[in-house]
Amino acid sequence: MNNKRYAYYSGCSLESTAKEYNDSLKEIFKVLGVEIEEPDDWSCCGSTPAHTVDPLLACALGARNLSLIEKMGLETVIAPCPSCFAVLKRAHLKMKKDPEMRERINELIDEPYNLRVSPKSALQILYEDIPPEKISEMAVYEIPELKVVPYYGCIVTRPKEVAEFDDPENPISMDRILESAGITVLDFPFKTECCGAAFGVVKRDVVNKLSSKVLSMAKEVGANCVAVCCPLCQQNLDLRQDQINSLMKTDFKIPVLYFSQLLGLVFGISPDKLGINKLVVSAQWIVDSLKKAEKRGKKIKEEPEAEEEQ
Amino acid sequence: MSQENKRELKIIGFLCNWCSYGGADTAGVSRFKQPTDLRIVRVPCSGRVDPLFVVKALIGGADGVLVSGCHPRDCHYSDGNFYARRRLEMLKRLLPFLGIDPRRFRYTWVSASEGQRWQRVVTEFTKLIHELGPLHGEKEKAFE
Amino acid sequence: MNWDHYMEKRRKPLSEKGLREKISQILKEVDVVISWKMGFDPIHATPHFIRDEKEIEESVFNVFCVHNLTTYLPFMKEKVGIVVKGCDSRTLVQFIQEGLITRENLKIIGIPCSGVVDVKKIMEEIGESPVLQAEILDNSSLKIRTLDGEKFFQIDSVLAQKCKTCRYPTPLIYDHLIGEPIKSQIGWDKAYEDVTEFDKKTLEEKLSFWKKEFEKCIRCYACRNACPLCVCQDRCIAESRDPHFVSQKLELPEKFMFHFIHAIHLAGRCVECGECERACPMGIPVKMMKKKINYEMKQLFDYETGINVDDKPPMYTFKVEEEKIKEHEL
Amino acid sequence: MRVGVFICHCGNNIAGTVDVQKVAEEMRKIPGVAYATTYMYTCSEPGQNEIIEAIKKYNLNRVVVAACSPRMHELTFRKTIEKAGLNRYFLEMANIREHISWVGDDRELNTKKAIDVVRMAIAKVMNNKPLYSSSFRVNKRVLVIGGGVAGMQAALDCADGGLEVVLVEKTQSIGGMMARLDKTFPTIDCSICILGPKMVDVAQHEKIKLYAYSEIEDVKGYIGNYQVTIRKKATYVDWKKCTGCGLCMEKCPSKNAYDYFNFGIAPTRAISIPFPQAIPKKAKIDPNYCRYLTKGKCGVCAKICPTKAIDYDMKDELVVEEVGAIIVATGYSLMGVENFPEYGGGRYADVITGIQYERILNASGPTAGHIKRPSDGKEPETVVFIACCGSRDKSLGIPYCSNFCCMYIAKQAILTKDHLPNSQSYVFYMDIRAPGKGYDEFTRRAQEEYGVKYIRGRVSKIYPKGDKLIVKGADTLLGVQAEVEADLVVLANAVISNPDAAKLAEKLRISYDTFGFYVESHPKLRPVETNTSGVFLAGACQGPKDIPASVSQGSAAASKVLSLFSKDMLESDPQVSYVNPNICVGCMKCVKTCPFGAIKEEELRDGRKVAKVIETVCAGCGICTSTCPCGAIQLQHFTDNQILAEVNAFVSGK
Repeated sequence: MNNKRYAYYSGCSLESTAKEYNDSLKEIFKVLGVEIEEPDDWSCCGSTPAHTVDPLLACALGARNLSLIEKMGLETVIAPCPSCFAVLKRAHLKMKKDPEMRERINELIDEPYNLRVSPKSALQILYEDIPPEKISEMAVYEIPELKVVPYYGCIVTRPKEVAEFDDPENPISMDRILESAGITVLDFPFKTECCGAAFGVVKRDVVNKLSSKVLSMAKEVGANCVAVCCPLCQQNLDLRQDQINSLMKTDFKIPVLYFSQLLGLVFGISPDKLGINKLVVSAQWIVDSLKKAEKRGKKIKEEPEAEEEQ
Repeated sequence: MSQENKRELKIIGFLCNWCSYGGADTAGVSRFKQPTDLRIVRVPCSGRVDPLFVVKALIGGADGVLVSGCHPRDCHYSDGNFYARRRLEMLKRLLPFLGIDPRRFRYTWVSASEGQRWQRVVTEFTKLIHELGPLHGEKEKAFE
Repeated sequence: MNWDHYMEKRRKPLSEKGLREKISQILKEVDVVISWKMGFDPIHATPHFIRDEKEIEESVFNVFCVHNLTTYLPFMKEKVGIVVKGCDSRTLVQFIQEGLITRENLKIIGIPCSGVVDVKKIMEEIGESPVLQAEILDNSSLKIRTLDGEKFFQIDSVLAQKCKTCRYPTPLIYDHLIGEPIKSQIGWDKAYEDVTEFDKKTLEEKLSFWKKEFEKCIRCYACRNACPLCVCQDRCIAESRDPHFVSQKLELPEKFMFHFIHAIHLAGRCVECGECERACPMGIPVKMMKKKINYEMKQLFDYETGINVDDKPPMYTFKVEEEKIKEHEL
Repeated sequence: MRVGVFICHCGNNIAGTVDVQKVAEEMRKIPGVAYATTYMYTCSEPGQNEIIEAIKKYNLNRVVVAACSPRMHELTFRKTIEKAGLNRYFLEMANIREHISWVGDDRELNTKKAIDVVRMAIAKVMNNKPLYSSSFRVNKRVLVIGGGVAGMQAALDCADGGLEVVLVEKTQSIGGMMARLDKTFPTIDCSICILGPKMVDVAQHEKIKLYAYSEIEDVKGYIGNYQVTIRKKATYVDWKKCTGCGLCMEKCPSKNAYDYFNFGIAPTRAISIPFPQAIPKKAKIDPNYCRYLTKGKCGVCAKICPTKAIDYDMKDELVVEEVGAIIVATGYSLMGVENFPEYGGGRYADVITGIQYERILNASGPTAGHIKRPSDGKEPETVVFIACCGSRDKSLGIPYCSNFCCMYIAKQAILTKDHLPNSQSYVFYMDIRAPGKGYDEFTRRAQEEYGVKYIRGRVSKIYPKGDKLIVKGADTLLGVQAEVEADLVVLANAVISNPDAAKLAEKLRISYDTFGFYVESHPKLRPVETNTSGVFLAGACQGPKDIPASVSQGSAAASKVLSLFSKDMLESDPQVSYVNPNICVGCMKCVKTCPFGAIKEEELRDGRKVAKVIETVCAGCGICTSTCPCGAIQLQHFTDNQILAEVNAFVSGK
């Protein structure tokens, strides 16, 4: 795991609405010694629209980016946005399973893709490649009041055949990661319930209904914070929380943070660097209640030393 | 179907009575269509198939030979296909040394319930033999 | 190719005296001792069955002792003493593996061998004229006197083919060893170079090669009769009507069939003693097919014939999981 | 040689795509063929008579029937020609239906193929020799594997028929799944009340020898003469001394042993008797939980046992039983809940399986028949049943229907109402499968009289909310989402084969399907036979089955054995290997390779050693024949010459 470099495909969301996801991930990667490299000239993954209009196009868009990464000589690409991840992985699998498809796609893109890259979500990297001890070692702060429910959203672990990671119905990777950072995680039945996703644009009320369910369940189980790993989920739960409140006659005030932001905080990274201030529902109280963890009162290192093999 | 590709090649198959012959029956009962080149010889067990039968067929005028038995561990006589596997593998590796394309001889396993697999085996093997073309010329045979 | 061991051997010639002493010693324990003696002329040795003390004097060992004497052993009822070269001893091991002989009834005199000559090669040189005397000079060359005068040969130049790639010059199994053991420097791949080289040819080339060779075959069955591992002897399916695998026609298909029969019946059994080739009057490389199978036996089952008495011939056993055999998909 | 060829139209099955007349013409041209004809249905009585008359009229001495698969009708036609005075092995069949007319559309090519195939059959039949079966003694004892209701039925029927029965049961007590049930559908009569007496009969029947807590180690031999090695697993209690008083069970300090009988719905003691009606009613120690066997100290049971039956050093014991036939009735297993993460995958205490609920309903179960939910012992008001958990679900690799869930769900829903009049049950189902006698009426009663709410649709998720479980699903009839707040959820988890089913099958040399269920010899006409003569099937080991079906199969298997044993001698199949001593050179390679040890070395008077086949042991695989270098040992009816004749007839034919 030492000196293993990953390609990093941020995708459009992380350049815009989910900038804080991008920033916070890069920050914690620094701390955990995960070396990343972004491909030049990467293009849109096609996201939802592409595969709804033309499967070939959707596959080609994914394949194009994969072939770029292949050229970089890296075998793993981190795609933090579940949608990007799904598209890349799908393209990879489709071409792997169907030689004809591979030929047709490779004709479409300028550089052929030879299936040498495996796309993974940010969760998967932290769960499989980083030893939990490493994470807890780096977590030098703690937030005793914090009670988090992990919200995975619909596609980071599904469908099983594509994700090939964690349990599709009851994922636990984010739980474990946060726990190893000393954060209190509550069992959450709605880990993979639908938040309404892109319907926010066309059918606001649907999203509000669905998202409110997620939030109320979070409240139900006694959480005061939701951890997410998907820009769209974050947007629906955070940005639309007021909408929801007004429409559903509720009064949620639950901060919705990317799991990477939470990790960043307990790692002792400054809130600004983690883009905490970009959240719509303020997470100030979390920042305020940060305090040095007694048991491991180490100083935060600028450069993490080589960590032991897992 | 044009007269041209109606031209059949001589393919002979040795099938064990308990699994593969049953599999071929199952394929029939389920009406799984297959090319017509293959002629089936019924034997009790793939272990009964003497490698020399295969040689005899190839030298005597067959263009392809197929042997099919029960899947390993599932032999009606418990060990027959284990012996078959060794002997037929030996033969498959000897054939090219004598200048006979080893692809003309195939051994495989098909169970009595695998009608579909049987259809696949016959179709693909026949296709392959047609790609390889006749082993024996119209007039003179390969070994004359 | 490494010839060291032949050189080394030449420095200390084998004492036939020692051999004869051993023979007379074991003759007390067995009914008959099989050895070699000079044949109808000095360059031909012939099997020598010794039942009486005074026959011992005739027994010899030299570069003309080409025969694999073990051929006589299977189904011999009496207690036998036998003299074997390294290559011959592999036959004994194979016999024991297959339960064709019982070790107890056997006394083995082993002779580390530095190779025998290919008498045919010499005959080609000297032609028809009768041989009066053959002499080995400083263990490296041969002086042969015929009616038409003398001819000299370097032994290496007339060495039998199999000896050039001999991996077991010293017998693998024996009760008494005459002389110093000899080591072979020849690796397994080296010994099978001829097979791998030939296999590189195209299918067409190979087929036409065998067509050409088998064309010569007159189905005299000399190769089969000389083969120590051929258990069927006169009940060969190449000659029988029941089962009727092959007709008596002297056409190519029948010839192919016969050689397939011989090779396949020897699968994982042939010890490459080369008697078949030596016996073939038409000079057909009949050993090749069997060597090829042996090559595959090594690849598939890491099995080498006639080496270890506890091995099981691969065609008469199996593993539930065969590591090296994978299902052939189309 | 006068061969008669009879080509069957099989209605249109063959004649539809094969020009049978042309085939007949071609055959007439073959030297040695004295007569060739076609017939509409050769297997029909007139069809068979046709053959018999032709044999007489044209004094034929060989017969080829070109029709369906020999696996179908070979025996039929063998008997036919026997009636006409020919040896039954002078028959060959050419399979021109399954292998030709049904798999090819091209009439011309089919006909060509048929001509070849019949020619091959003729070539073979000309090499056929008359064979005569010899007979051998039958050991009239039967082994029954599995003490569930099917096995017990089989054992009792055989024993009542006068046969000695060896009954081997894997667990501590016979009774199987049925012993765990509370009531049975559709009559709601108490399961153990009807099973108990049967169990006692088994225990008391002087002809039945019961091995409880034992397993099959190895099976040797053949029909009529099997040697079966049975492993008697160590119970650490000497059953000769144990009276089943149960004192040890009360006193045992290790209170958290897994209760296999109750499917872990509640813990049991390390030493236990599974249930009050257990047969044999003997205690057994679970070595994984026994303090003495794990930690080396305790020994309470040993101290208090009045008969000093405890033996901590007990070891497994192997015994050999000789039998003539075997009935396999090993039953089924159930899919684990970990396969349903969307339903909690075992995380929610109040999501249980159908069989666990049976135990809760059962008066002798851990709750003494009071419906209390596991988590807090509360009586549930709303109970949700989910059908097809795993069954008919390709994603879990189970395309088949588990057969009896629909019925037991209805039963359990009715019982729930009986126990708790104020409760309300819901059933999520895909289809209701109630084809049995009185079954559909029963499911209707559940709905109409007991007000069970049936919702057609799958459940997508179960999640806890407070002390309730929210069951989220679809109602496909109303086309709406359905949500039920449940106190208890019962999953009808799929019926699967036993984990060790394949291993046993390999020991018995019977075949099993991809799901591990044993394969019968013919799906319709030979439902309890296997392809291995002498081995029969009963109950759910062949596929999911309810009690009536299992019982009838048990009886069916028993009747098969009884009719098999009605003869003192069995006819051995003459299709066995034969050694020609004049050819055999005595290399004994055949002896080495025979899987059945059916070949022995024999010394002739001239002192020559040759191989000899023990006919009754030889199974007729022919491995020896392909091993023998000189063709001295020939598998009768599949000799080298017969097979070579077929090969030549095809390859050399233009």
